[in-house]
Amino acid sequence: MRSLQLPNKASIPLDKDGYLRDMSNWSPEVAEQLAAAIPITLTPAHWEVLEVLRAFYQTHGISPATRPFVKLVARDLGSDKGRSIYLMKLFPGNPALTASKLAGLPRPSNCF
Amino acid sequence: MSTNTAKTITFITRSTPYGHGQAKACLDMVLSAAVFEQKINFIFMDDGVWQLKKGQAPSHIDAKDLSAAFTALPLYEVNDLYVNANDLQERGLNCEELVVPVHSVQANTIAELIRESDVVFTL
Amino acid sequence: MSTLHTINKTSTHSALSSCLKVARNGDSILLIEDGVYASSQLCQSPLEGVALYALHEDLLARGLDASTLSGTIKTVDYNGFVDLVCQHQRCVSWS
Amino acid sequence: MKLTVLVHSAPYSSQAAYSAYRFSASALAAGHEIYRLFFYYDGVHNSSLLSTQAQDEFDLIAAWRTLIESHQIDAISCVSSALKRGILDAQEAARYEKPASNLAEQFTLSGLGQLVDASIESDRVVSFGG
Repeated sequence: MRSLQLPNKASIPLDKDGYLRDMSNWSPEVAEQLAAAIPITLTPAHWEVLEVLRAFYQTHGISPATRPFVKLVARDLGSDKGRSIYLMKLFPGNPALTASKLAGLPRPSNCF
Repeated sequence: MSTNTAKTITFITRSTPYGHGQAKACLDMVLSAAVFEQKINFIFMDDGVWQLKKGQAPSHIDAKDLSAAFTALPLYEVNDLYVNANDLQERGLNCEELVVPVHSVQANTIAELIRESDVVFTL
Repeated sequence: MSTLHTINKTSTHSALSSCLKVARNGDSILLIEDGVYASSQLCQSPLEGVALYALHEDLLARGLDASTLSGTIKTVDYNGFVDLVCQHQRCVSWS
Repeated sequence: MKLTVLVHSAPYSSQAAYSAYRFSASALAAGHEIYRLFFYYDGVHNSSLLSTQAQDEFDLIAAWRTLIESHQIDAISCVSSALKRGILDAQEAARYEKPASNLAEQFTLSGLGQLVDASIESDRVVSFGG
């Protein structure tokens, strides 16, 4: 089984795609370690997006797919940040997939 | 896959939120269709109107809150939710008791929506 | 722009009553599976401009005699079901 | 015509999956194309290799498999419905570290997007279930 080793020796189980198997294992430290594996160094610009995502999941129970993710960031952080190019720079690959992984959320379905 | 011409896809959901899995299955279909940028109508009929009732706390039965997802639909550009007014009334519900603003409509309007649809799913 | 409605439940379910609320002139209703049990009720209150059909195989399976159905309900076999789907712009299944 | 058939009931629990099979077979015999068969919700049970019938009962799953194979139909079982109901292909079994896989080889696991795509690409969508 894949897992994430934290500096304090704790081992967090991951699925084959690198998502947390148990969402309750998430902590900012876990996010940092997941990011380091990509590799991404989390900055305040990353964190504000991850916080928006976590709040959205908390309220609605959904990991947003790409287009709703961009719209969500635009709604909560402003239209200069709610753009694919901006989010792609922060979260390379598919931003909705990468960001939901770092935020400790389930994999969004129907994400291309 | 092609998205060059948007089709109108109508979803009619007629079952309760937690007693059966159909309500969740229908919502998942709606969210998927929305990702394809199609024109979507989401219609609640019969016992399906119970899905919209405020105050659901399904954590008591270890279920996810279906109604919480409805409030996220505008982000998916699903803005047209319809309920059959009679079905709401028969169950002693009114629009103020619903988690999201909906169009409360007569059967005639639903008939029109069906006629304007390319595809209709009922679940 | 007509619609084919299929119904697969007896008349005690809301499938039939809900379908009847939204079926309009030019539409067709096809009774399949347990829906064929509703064929006798529908004879009594045909909707204006809505054609009624029942699936032959499902009638026979349930001991319902197609020859006793009123003239308002036609029977079709599975080939007829396929033709009905093609003749209408869309299909709504009520269950 | 290009048809898509959606099946959302399990075989044997109701007649719906059987009806879907008879409809599909008739449509093909009449010269229509089945763009996609999509098995959703409880319908994914139609794709289980392990389903076993008594000798004197109609083997719906075997019938589906023959139909799909002889007409080279794109048959998809919804992956999220399937995983929940214990229908896995070898790849998903490995991903989730499960001891076996049971998806019949005539079927493919994929997402709901395939149903939406089929809705866009087909002339008609016919649903069976409940």
